[in-house]
Amino acid sequence: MSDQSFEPHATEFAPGDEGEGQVRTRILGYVVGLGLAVVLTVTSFFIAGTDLVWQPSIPVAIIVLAIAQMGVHLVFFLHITTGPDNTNNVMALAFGVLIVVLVIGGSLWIMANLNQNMMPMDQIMQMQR
Amino acid sequence: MAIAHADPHHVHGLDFAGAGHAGPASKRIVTGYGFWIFLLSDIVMFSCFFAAYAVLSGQTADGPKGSELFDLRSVAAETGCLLLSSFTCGLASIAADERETTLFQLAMALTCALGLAFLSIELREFASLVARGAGPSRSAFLTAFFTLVGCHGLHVSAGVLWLLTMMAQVTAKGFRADIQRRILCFALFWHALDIIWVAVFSVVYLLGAGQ
Amino acid sequence: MFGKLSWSAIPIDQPIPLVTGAVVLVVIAAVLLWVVVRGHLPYLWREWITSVDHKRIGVMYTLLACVMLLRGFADALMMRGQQAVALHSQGYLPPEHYNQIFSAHGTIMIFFVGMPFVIGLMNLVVPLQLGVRDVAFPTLNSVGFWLTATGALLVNISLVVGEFARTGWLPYPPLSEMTYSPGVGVDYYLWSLQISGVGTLVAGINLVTTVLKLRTRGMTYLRMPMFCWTTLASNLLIVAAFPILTATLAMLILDRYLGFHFFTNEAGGNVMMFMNLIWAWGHPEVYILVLPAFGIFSEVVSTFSGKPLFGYRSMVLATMAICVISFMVWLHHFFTMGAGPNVNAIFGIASMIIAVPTGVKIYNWLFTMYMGRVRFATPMLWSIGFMVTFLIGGLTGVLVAVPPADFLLHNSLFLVAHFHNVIIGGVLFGAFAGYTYWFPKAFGFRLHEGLGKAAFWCWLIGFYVAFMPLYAVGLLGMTRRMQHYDVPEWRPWLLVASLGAIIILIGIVCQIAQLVVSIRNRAELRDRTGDPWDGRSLEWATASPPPVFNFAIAPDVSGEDAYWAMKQRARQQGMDDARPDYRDIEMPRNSPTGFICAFFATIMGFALIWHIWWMVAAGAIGAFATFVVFAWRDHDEYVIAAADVARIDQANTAERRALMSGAA
Amino acid sequence: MNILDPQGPIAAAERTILVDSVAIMLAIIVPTIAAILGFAYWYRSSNPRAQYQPDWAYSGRVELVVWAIPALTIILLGGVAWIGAHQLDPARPVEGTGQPVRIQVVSLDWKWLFIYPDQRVASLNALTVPVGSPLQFELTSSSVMNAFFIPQLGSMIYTMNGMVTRLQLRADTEGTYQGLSAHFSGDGFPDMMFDVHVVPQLAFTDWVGKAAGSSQALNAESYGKLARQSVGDGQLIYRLDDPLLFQAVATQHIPAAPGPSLDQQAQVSPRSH
Ligand code: HEA
Ligand code: HEA
Ligand code: CUA
Ligand SMILES: [Cu+2]
Repeated sequence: MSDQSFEPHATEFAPGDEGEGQVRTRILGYVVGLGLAVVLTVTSFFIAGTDLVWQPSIPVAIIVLAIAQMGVHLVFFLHITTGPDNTNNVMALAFGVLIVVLVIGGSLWIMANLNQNMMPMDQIMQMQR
Repeated sequence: MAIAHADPHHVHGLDFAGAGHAGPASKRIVTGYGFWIFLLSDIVMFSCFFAAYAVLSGQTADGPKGSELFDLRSVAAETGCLLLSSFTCGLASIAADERETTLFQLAMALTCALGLAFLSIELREFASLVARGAGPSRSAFLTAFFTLVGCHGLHVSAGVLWLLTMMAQVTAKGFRADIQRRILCFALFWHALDIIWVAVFSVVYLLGAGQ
Repeated sequence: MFGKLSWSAIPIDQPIPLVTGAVVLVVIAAVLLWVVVRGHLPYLWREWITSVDHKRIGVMYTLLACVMLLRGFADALMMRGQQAVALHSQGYLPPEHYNQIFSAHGTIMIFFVGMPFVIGLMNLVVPLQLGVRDVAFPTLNSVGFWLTATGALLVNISLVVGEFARTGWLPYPPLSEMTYSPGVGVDYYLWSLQISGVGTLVAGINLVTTVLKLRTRGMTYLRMPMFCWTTLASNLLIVAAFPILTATLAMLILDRYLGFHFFTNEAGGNVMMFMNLIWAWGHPEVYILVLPAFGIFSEVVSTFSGKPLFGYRSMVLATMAICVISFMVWLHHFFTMGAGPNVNAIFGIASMIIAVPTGVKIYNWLFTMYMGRVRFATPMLWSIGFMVTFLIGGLTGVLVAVPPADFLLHNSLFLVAHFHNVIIGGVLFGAFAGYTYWFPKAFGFRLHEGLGKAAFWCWLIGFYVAFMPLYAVGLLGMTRRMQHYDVPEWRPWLLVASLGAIIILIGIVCQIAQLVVSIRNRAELRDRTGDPWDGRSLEWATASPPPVFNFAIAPDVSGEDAYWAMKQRARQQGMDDARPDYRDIEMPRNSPTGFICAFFATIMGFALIWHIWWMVAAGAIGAFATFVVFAWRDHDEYVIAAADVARIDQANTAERRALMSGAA
Repeated sequence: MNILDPQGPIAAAERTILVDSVAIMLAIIVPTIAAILGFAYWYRSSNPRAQYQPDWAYSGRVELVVWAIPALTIILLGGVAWIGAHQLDPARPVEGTGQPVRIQVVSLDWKWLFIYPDQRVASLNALTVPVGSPLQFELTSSSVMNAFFIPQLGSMIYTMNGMVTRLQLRADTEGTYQGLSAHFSGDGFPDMMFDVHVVPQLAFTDWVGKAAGSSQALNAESYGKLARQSVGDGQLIYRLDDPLLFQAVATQHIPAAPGPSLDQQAQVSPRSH
């Protein structure tokens, strides 16, 4: 691929690149990221162990927090943002997320359905009890 | 709707902005992008292990359940190690961009130490589970657990190996352009492992401990 | 010391595999000997084995595919022969052998024929069509190829040492678990696919990055030739789907090697999870194969109709729609597992929806011919043959996507007929069209037309004679994978099917003859223009075969069908005589990394299959060391001086100009 | 075994859906094939009468039509699929005359075991059912996967160890039909054909009586022997000693069959036919 870079793209980023930033601001970025990540993690762990919240909401809360934290990591550590210079990276990410959602969501749906249809009789009766 | 996601020609606003497409991208962008694609495929692989875990997590075969096995304190320690290491890894990237050899080596060494600390806690956990008769062949649940968490652990180990290679390369050759590109990829890899760990501790440990 | 390996692994008592294996070995030894004696080895090493040139790698992929096609075809003939005789009898193949054959046939055809054929053509053509000098990661490209070759090698080793899987091309547990398949066959299957899967993933990443990041100036997304679009779609599917295969096979490996319980009958394992995951890969896989073929047909139909592709944008949309929807249909492979009606119906309908974009493609090719000037060269014949045949295969595909119909047809020979109908009529015809179409580009001379046409007709007729009876016998209730049967009504159809396989065989003989004859007569078939078919896209804008650097001056693109536009301009304004501004060109250096990696991978794979642990460790260390050494080298590029570029380019264009002005 | 010659309501409905779907699709596929051949022939380069428009590459109207026609066809077929999938859901009860017959099916390596829990009998490799009665199958497997399929009665379904699939059929004509395993299960797989005897209600009662008096008993012990790999065991009838045998297999209280074992391979070669 060698000299194919006739005009380096000022308009595109490699994933993970932040462009030309001041060292100070870059460090600050990681500090903020770390701070947010720690807060979210601590909240997650706290919620998992506490009796203070309504129990059935705990799994939902943990999942939501996890998604939020992944977002934080993407933005502050991997520097994937929605800026125009990052479009291609975000498109790839979106495709990846779509596949992950389809595979996990589809599998769980299918498997739940199959398992439910195929329980041996006495297990069904156990469940009705 | 779904089509729009996969259809990169939506970025053509960009392409048409100037005098059309400007030609091939620079090597740094190409390498980074290729590696990004690899990471996404790796995440798809993990998603299968997550799906397997979700399906099998109830299949304890009369063996121990997650809530009887998991020690959330050590998980918290592991998480702390990884989060900090992501930070030091970020410092290393900055140092590499600024060509600060000492700072780079220091930050990488710290990252390595944190990674190793993570691995040793994880290994201790695995060893104690096996010692308690809760090894991966005990039940489908434990099979899925060890595979998912172990696969992440293997990735971290590979990352440590890569990290050491990068330190050696910088010592031997300095911040050459190709080495800079590899550092960029390494940083992406390390941060991506963090993201997967977030999913692991949430889905496996926190949700599992509640069951 | 040698794990499970002992002399008894060699099937002395089974003459058929042993003789086949021996013949193959002798042939390989003879070829090697010939190469060494004639002193070709250094040339091969320098120019091919260590090459990182995308064109060379593309050619090697295709060659691998053709060789494996012969192996897969041998298997196919044996199956047809067995079923022709096995009424009320055991036939000539005992079950343990027959079962290996259909498993090997399916595995080889999908992984080591279909995949390398389309990846080879994409490798060869896409950088040329994009107007660039190489793919994004040339050395990795070579690694990818050699890992694929490793997988193919391992499958073929199983012929003589040990056995191959007897579990079908997708090893459903629990049959494939240690309890029910204690031999090494399934392990051969697993490790060859894991290794070649890494190779495929590498190729996928490479081509996605190439299309998205390396396009020549002015080549916007909507100016890319259709083949580049289908390449993008197909490789997006590779990077999204192959990790699923890797994970699923890894789970089966863990079950078999370490006593895990993903899919076992014991300890809560769940076999349905395997079916679910393997098809989440398996369905996208068939579109990975067929999308590039769709791209080839788009190029061929438009070239030989002398018109731009009709409805380009809607083709792009259809391609990307197929790409995404193909991830939403996988359950249609196990409608009969007992999921509820909602699940079955939704996945069935999602499967049918793919017929819409596929249909749009067919109609767009149709309207490309409309008001065109259709030349019936061989590639065009393959395309027309495809359009007709694929419609029938698509129809039966949509039919089995209707759950109640599938309740009758699942796993029947009707299904076998469906997928051969789409794979042979779609993928293989596409590969052959691409092969004849781009052969002159790769080698500088055309293939013999007469023999090509003969091959086409034999294939077309042979296909119908071989597979239409299978639809019929499927309706008579015959299931697939039957080593023998006791139902006399099936017999006549199976006899006709064998006849069809023989007609196909004649087609193959024609193809081999075509290749030999064309090489002999290459002087007459020489193409000096670089553009033998009056092509439309950039690969025809350079010499045949193209120089290493593809284009002396990176082309500048201002619309669709870039080369066609250039030719139009030249015709109107005359060739422009200004001497181009040649520059130094940097090209990646050749590297043995791929070959050495594959060498260690072969050792490791073989050792893993036979549980020879020290050898596994040795292979792993060797592979890692190769990577470090590769990463350590200082010069990964070399420079071709501007003067040399100028010399090569002038020589190439001089001939072309002379010819063009002579013709005018 | 002709699928197009159904002998029960399920198979008949499925056959109809099959034929109708093909007809719907042929209505669009046949003209398309004709157009392909026609266009290719008419616009051949040697035809001087054919028009040549080298730049004609877009037409909104044509685009609309080529997206709309397949889409409409698929909407129609999708409706067929939706209704069909629900009406012919294998687990959905079937109407019929006479008492429903419960039959528990176990696929063994490589034979079929049919247990009639209410009649307290069982049979190997031959299924006897009364004509017209709803047949309620529950199916499982002793080891690997198989698919239970009687082509002329319709709807195949998988059998898997540790799981129970459900299938409801009915046979409307007396006679003997063939059933088979439609999912590959190892070396003896092609020998998993079985006979289906559809007999009058009275004959069925007779048959049950005969089986109940059989000298062979089916219980955990004899089941254990049956579960070993073998082919060519012929057709047998049993009185059912243990009415919960099927439950024990399906819940894995009787562990999955052992698969090939060395000593057994020596004794019973699967090839003894
Ligand atoms: C290249 C390979 C390829 C391709 C392209 C396809 C294409 C399709 N396949 Fe096929 N399929 C396989 C390879 C392929 N298949 C293989 C290998 C298997 C079996 C694996 C195994 O079990 O071992 C299989 C099995 C298989 C099954 C599983 C059946 C079973 O196991 O019981 C189903 C079920 O839905 C299915 C459906 C389809 C559909 C709906 C399409 C559609 O994409 C077809 C769309 C095309 C058209 C319909 C024609 C053109 C359209 C028009 C002209 C428009 C108008 C037409 C209509 C509106 C109908 N396929
Ligand atoms: C790419 C996929 C592919 C291809 C091309 C083929 C091609 C053929 N297949 Fe295959 N087949 C499968 C994929 C494929 N098959 C799969 C996935 C299965 C399922 C396996 C399973 O059950 O698990 C299967 C199963 C299968 C069976 C089922 C057995 C059974 O279930 O009972 C049969 C039966 O006869 C069969 C026959 C044939 C025949 C006669 C051909 C012929 O068309 C053969 C054609 C010959 C060639 C393709 C080679 C010719 C070309 C060349 C040699 C190139 C020449 C050289 C140059 C260009 C220079 N196949
Ligand atoms: Cu299969 Cu439950
Ligand atoms: Cu499919």
